[in-house]
Amino acid sequence: MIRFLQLTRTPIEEAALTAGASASAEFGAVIRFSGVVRGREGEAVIRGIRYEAFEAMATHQFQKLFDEMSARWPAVGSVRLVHRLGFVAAGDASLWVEVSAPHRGEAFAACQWLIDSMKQVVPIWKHVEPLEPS
Amino acid sequence: MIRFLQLTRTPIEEAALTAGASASAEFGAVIRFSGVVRGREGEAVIRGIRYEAFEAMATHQFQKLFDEMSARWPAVGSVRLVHRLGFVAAGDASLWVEVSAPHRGEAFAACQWLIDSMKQVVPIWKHVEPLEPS
Amino acid sequence: MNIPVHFWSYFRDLAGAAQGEVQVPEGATVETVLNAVYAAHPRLGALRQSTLIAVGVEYQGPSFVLRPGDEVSLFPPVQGG
Amino acid sequence: MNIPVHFWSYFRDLAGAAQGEVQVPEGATVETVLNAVYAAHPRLGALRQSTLIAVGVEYQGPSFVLRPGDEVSLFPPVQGG
Repeated sequence: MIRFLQLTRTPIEEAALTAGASASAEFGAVIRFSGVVRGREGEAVIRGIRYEAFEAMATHQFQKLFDEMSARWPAVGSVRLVHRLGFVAAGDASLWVEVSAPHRGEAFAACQWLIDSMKQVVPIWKHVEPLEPS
Repeated sequence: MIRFLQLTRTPIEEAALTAGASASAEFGAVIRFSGVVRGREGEAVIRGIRYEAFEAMATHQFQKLFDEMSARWPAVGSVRLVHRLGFVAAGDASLWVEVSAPHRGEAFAACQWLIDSMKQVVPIWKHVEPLEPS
Repeated sequence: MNIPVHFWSYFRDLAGAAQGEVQVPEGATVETVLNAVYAAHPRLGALRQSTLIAVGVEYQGPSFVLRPGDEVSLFPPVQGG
Repeated sequence: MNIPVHFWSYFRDLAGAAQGEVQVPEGATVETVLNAVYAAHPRLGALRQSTLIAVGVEYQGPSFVLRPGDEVSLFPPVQGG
């Protein structure tokens, strides 16, 4: 399984990532997920979210999730994941995930499992930045 | 709900479509699905697939599916769908679907429902093109 | 009234044409058209159980009552994506 | 042995520092470290039930036996994505 992981402080270039995908006639289904910072947190309008990570552990835990995903869905051909760190403005993507597999059922299942699982175990935290500097 | 539908005889430009997405701080989840023609059909290696459509009905049925999707998941903010017609080489995308919604659960569910449903009702047919011209 | 009948995908090959026409009385149903088509093309009749039927751009069943100007489409299960 | 303890997210504010150090005997467990940390920072102790614990880059429980060179991290539930 091809893996690509990036924790980055610069904007996620989704179009460039999409253009850089290695097309394959083996994998009939490619899912791409963009997680975008919303402009509200509960009732409050926000400027964005600052993401903090314990980077060494986050990298290690992502790789363990990739291992487990490959074991659960051996047919999955590739996974690419980019997560922003630092401040991300509302409307910008904080997470981008791509999973390719021979069939769409396993691509959807593996992608959803990966996102659900990372939210349980990868040490990244959100800090809401209110609209007015406090 | 924003809708975009295209039945096209030219390659699906996924990167350009991605770049053309209208970013929104309302919709925290964007799913993009690419269906790629695989290089095998059963045991046989193939050159690609020719897609035939009853275009007027296909367009109408897609719009009815968008109506139903909007009714089932009122929070979905946009759907864009591009389907290739004519010959599509193995390794190229024949279908591209994008669904955006406030949260990822509904984005994933609506996108999967749309793909499953179109395969039941939209009048498009595949004709396998074998590797050697027959 | 004359009802055009369109054949899609491999139904076109089985019918030997993309389009035919069936003459039916006013108030006839889709079933009347089907019976005429299957009498002319028995190989299509053999696929009756898996045939999808549309009038215009909507799916309809055999009991649908046709009006002048309606067009019927017959095709095998769809396979988009 | 001296065990560095790292505090992440708002645990850093509650501890008043990103890092501390706890002296424990050889063969001590994570629990020994936790007890020392909670004695010094009662507000962290109040969050004990929802605290995640790592030794190095792996999650561990209170009974994990520490070795010289190990570093402990304490943090609230994660929220990536």
